[in-house]
Amino acid sequence: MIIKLAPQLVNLAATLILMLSFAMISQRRISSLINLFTIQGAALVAASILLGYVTHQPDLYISAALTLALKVIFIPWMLHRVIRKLNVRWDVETLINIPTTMLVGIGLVIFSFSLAWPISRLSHNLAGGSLGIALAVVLLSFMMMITRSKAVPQIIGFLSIENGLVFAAISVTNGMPMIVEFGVALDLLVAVLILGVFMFQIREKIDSLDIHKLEALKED
Amino acid sequence: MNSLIHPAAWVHLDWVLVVVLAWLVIGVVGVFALRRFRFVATVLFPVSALFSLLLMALALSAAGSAAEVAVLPIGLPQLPFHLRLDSLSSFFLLVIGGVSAGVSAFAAGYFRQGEGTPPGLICLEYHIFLASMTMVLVADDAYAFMVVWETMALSSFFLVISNHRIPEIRNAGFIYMLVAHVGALGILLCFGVLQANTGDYTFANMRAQHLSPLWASIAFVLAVFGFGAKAGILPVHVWLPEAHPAASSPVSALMSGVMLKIALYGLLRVSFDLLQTRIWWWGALLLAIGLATALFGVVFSTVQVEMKRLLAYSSIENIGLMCSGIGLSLLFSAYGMKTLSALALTAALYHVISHAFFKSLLFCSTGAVMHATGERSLGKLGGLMRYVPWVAWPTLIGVLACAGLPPLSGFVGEWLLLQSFLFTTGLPSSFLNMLVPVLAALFALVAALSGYTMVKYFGVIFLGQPREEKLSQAHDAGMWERIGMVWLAAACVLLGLIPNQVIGLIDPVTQLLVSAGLAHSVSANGWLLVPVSIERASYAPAIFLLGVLACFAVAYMLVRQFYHGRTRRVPPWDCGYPWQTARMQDSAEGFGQPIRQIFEFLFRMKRELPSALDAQPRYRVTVEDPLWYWLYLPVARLVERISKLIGLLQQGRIAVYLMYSFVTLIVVLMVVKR
Amino acid sequence: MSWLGLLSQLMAIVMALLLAPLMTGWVNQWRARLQNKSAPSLLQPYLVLHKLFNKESVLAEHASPLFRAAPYIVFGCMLLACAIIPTLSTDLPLSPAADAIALVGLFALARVFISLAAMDVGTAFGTMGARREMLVGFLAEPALLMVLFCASMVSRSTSLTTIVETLAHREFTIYPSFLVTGVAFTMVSLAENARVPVDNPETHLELTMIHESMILEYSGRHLALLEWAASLKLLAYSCIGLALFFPWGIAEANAPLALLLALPVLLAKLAVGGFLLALIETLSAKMRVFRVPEFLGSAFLLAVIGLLVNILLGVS
Amino acid sequence: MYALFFVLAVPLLGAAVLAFTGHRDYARNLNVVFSLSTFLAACWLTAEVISGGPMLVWKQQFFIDPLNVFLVTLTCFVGLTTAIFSRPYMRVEQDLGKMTPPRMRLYHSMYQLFNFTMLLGFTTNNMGIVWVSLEAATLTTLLLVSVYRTAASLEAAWKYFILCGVGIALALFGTVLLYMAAEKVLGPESATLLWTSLNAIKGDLNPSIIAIAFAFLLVGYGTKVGMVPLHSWLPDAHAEGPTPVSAVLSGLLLNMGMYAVLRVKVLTDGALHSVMAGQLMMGFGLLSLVVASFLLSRQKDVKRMFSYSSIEHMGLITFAFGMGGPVANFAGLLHMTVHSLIKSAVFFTVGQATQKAGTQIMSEIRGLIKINPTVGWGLMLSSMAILGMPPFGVFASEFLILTTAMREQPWATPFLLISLGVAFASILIRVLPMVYGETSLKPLAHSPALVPVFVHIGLGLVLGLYIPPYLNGWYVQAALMLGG
Repeated sequence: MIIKLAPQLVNLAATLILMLSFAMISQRRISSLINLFTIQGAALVAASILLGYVTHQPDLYISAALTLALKVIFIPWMLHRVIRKLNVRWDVETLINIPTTMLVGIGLVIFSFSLAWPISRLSHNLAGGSLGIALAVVLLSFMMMITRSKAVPQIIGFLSIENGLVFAAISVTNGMPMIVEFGVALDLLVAVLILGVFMFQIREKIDSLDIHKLEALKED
Repeated sequence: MNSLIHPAAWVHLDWVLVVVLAWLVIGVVGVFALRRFRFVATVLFPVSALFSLLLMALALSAAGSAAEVAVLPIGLPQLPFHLRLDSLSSFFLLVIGGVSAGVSAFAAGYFRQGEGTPPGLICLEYHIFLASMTMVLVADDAYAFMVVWETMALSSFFLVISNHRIPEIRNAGFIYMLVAHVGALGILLCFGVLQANTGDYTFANMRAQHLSPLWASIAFVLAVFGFGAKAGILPVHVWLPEAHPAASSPVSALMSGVMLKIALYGLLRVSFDLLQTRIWWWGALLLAIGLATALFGVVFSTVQVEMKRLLAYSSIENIGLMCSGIGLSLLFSAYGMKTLSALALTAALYHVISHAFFKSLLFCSTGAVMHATGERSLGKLGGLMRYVPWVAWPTLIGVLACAGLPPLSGFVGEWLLLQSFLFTTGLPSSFLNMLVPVLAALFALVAALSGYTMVKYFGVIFLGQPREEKLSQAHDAGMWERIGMVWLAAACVLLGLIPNQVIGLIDPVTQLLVSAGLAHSVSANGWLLVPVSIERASYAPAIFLLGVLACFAVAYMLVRQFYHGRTRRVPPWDCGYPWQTARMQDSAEGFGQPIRQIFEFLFRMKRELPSALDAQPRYRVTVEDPLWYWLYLPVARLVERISKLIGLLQQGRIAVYLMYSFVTLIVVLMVVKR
Repeated sequence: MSWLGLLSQLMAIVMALLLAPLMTGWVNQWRARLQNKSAPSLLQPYLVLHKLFNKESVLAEHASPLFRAAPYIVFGCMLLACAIIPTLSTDLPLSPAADAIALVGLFALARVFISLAAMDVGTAFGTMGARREMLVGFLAEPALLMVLFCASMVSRSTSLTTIVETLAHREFTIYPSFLVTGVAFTMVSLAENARVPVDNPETHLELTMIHESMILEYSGRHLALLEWAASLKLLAYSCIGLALFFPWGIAEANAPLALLLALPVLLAKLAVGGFLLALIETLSAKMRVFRVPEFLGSAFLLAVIGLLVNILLGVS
Repeated sequence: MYALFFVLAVPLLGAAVLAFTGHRDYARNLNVVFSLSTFLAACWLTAEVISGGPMLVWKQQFFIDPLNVFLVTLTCFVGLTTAIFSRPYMRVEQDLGKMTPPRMRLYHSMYQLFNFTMLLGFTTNNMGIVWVSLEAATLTTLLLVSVYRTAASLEAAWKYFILCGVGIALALFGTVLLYMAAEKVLGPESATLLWTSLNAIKGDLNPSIIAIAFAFLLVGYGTKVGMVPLHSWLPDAHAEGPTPVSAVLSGLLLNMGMYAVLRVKVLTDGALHSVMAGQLMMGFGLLSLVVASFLLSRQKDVKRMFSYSSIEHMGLITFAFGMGGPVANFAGLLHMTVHSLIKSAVFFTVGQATQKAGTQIMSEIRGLIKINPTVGWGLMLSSMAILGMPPFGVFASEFLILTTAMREQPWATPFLLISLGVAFASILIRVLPMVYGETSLKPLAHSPALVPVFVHIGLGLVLGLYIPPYLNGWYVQAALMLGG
């Protein structure tokens, strides 16, 4: 009966992910931002396990495991550590105020659905509508990167773009080829490590993680 | 090229390539003898002069013979260098050979050890310059043409800035290079039009294309812009008065004497040879531009106070005259009047070759004067005739030729051009018919004014009393300098005296371009130059000269016969003012003053008038080219402003950068969605 | 070329040489008469020339060979000019050597040389005169050229002889354009021959003189040659004028009788011309040098207008 | 086949080895040795391809075709010359105290790893791996750019990562869509993302998916190419890193982005049967050309200026490929080759100059020709070459591009004319006083290691006058494959 419920469940996960990214946009506190990101990752894991079970694809289990290890356990732990060390807890001044961002976000969701509609109609696998959601997640996180003025939220935004991608991958195409999955995961890991190091160094050079301090190089 | 093995079977083209190769070799040798100045000066340059003579001989023997083609195994894979030697090329080869022979000989005596580029390197650049100019003439596809064309620009650029310590010289080089490059882009686009989407860049293919009038006109305008930028027609002439004073004299002699003509060659090649259609307004346009340029150039050259600037502006004037000749010829041939078109073209080409010689002669003379005195400003020269006769007398010939006086070379071209102006009344368009007298009048005015300029040039430098004490120590030109200048002067006289033979050389060119020529009519009556018919017009420089000389001689002898030849030397009359000094002679500024007054509207003048109370009253007037302020500086400011605006896009805020990417993504998505 | 041609050519030259000073004398005499002065004798110029030739010529110490050669060259140019202008006959062997344009070139050549010679000594006056002379020249030459062009458009030729033949021996037609160009030509020739109102051959006032200031340094035979050349120039200009505007009476090829008749006709015409010149000089006042460009510029424009009229009214 | 193995294995090994020994003195030579052997392996590979034609090996995971074989060789070559150049350069940097031993270790091993990622990206057949290697290349260069650990370099690195990271992420989304489209045709098997199989069935790919995929891929990889307005990271990153890094960034990494875009364009054209992709690329190209050339005129920092010139040239290349057609594609490929040769040469000389002058501000660099004629002439000639003066190869490609554009896209020619003119003026007027002009610095004692510069300039010269037949053959075939 889970087979029967599967589409609904996947769509449920999808909606959850979308909702979470909206939540991220509205969230000011960095630590809870990280928690939201963790939950998003968890939802992603759930969705992929579900799809793997339904479509009998062991690959999806592996990718689920990768996601779990990376996005649910390692990265949140590291980010928490980072903000504890650098004690940046709040990200108050956003470029655009939150409500406006939400409105724009809704516009983006509509845009991405309209974009994905023709495709999802002709997609025959069970998670048809989820491409639009994935696209929406990507764009929303992108916007979050734009609006946030501290380094950590920017990275979280970047990572949740990654989430959107992975969700698209598993839901629309039942997982990329394994090798690609591994490559992506590896890159992500390295990237996060490097960025972690960077944040410490930027902090020590410019003694702030406020990225608006990073405006020395420009056309004058 | 197929018969490289046995030189017996070589055609002219192969020998031309040999000359080019020899020049390159000489240049490379010069690099190896980088600082051994004596060797470079007294061995390499004379040798290259010999090769120039060889080139000249080749051009003479190739004149009128059938076109020769060759393909070099270099270039783009689909497009190796195509070479072609037809009568048009060989005529201009004649110019290169003849002039460069004299200039190289002069250069052998000219270059000195000094600051800036070492002589060996100058030797390399100089010979690459010569070689590339030669290659331009034989190039037969767009790629080869552009490559050698830009090589010519590049080498001459390095020659111009060879004394690169001085910022002004660097700026001059910069302006020159910029104009040259933009012009080259224009030529590039012109070829892009001509190849008509066939992807085949050989000139043969371009000749075969038949373009729509619109495309043809675009090509023509691009060609006028591109080649005009090199030739120095209005309004892209600004580099010329900057670059010529900056360069060393032999270089400016080559640039002014030869390189400008190469640009005209390109114009002729495109508008008469590659373009099949001809439209009347092309000719009118070129005619108008040409005369405007000529007037502008001559008026400015009369008010210059610096030798080389004066000559540079006079070059602009002459280029204008040639352009008007070409334009007239286009006009005629657009209306299918072959003979008249040939007449105008002959006039233009005649002026090309004569200007090449006398202008390079004059530039060499400035070089010699600068060596003798170390002065380049007219205001500090004077009375040199007594100290440097070997410079003065050839210069006098050059000056008379440049002033367009009979029986020297400059007059023939102008005479022919005036003739073709006279016959313009046959044009079907009444408007043009009305226009022509005005243009002819303008032309006559220009010719007369150039006389004014030349009198100023020669009079102020060589005549009168030395304006500085040190001038009396001026030393005369060395042997090589003398050889070079005498050669060029002789050419001026010869070109003036045997017009028929020269026209015989030009005839194949006009036959090729407008399929008509003057040879048959001039060859009919020996010493008389008769363009059309003896009733219409005739001119015999030789008899003319004989007449003047005969009167001279007879008068001289009769005076000696009936009277006496006694003379007494006394100090000149001091006009009742015994304290006058050499500085009180009329200055160069003073000589140009009437023209400054008459053509005031053309100039941008700054006057400093002394007040009655000044302790040391000082009068200064500077004349500037208004086009800087009307055209160039505004453009520069515009670029400045635009780039400021664009700079605002990039203020270092990463969020904004991300926004760019975001918006771009959205926009692209919208584009692909529909 | 026939013997007759050779003869007429010789006659033209000799006539010019002999007649030129007489013409000058004639003009001076009439001018004196018109100004109620006691006139010098007609032969005065000859005497002056003779005197000058006898004097030794005094040269500035640093005068270059150019300075000494210039008078001969100028003289030669003027003589050649007189030789190619159809004065008595249109059958001149020399005339094909130089057409109207070359004639202008010839005058220019002389002008350039005398200016250079004037600059040679390097006194303030010489250069000033040279500058003014060139100023006059660069406006007068084109004007003269335009006048000649107007005639050559009528006759479809720039060769002087052909022009005269067509003008003289075609059936009589009135060319309105000639009215305009005639005026222009008169103005030009006044300027070219250093006459009032442009210049004054008598004056030695520094500020006004042009021609005189150029030959200031000359003396003796050189001065004589220059004076003679000046009067030759006057004759040449008058002959051009007569040939263009009153060409009747000039003999054609192989017409000996006409040739004999031509001389008196020419003399008569010259006499009238000279008188008119004197009259003009008397009636007009010398103008400032700065005005000269305007004067000549208007002459230039008149000539161009003449050309336009020619085209407008359609040349037959 | 073995050749390919070596091409990939050697730099990887080098990275591993240098990760431990990179701080030693002999490490600089070791670096050269590894690059040299990579280059030799590449030559071997090239020889195999010349003899055997295109190869498809290891379960089709890797393949060499005319489009990438010359890029592989070029990458190895520039990698080698850059290593040679960096040998003395980095020593001086170490003496100046800008580099510490650990940084040297990082630098060397990352340099080799960067080469590896480049080569992997060029040789792989899997669009997914192309993405992975591009991301990896970004990360390695990230470390290289920030190696000085100055505030400016960190800022540059941060922007570099954020912008490129996002761009790359978008590209991944595009890849996912591509996969989805392919899966509908091929079914879910591992061969689905292989370019060869995609290329085989590109006609049947679903247009609407491919269109969106192309949008993402273009924006994503376009960020790496440095198309305006996605270029903002490029000048910072190029200006702040060590000069050898700037050389490889401008010379190689941009090429790789362009390569990815080209692969995608082929599929898109095949699927859409429209010129949409081409028009988009033309638009981006022209925009980059104009904006970059106008920004050129405002630069004070020499490396920044030349990185803008890289943007300008990439714009020209993009425009050429956008125009399509055999001639324009040929020109684009040629331009890619010559640009990376000449531009790296420019950076070499600039590196010497800045190191000697101790600053990157152009107004403070003067009279190089007096300090050392080799440096002076190197800068003069390489600038002339990059400005498209013949007989250097850049001119050849610009010639083809402009002449084609004049008839294919006449509307674009005014922009081309203006921006090329502005770029010419801006660079020349700054290079002249740097090369000539008066200087207070005393002449350079040791002769600088500028052999690479003149090798590069010489090659650029050769390519302007003579293109070897097999290289030409590759260009022609690749141009045909790119269609248009």
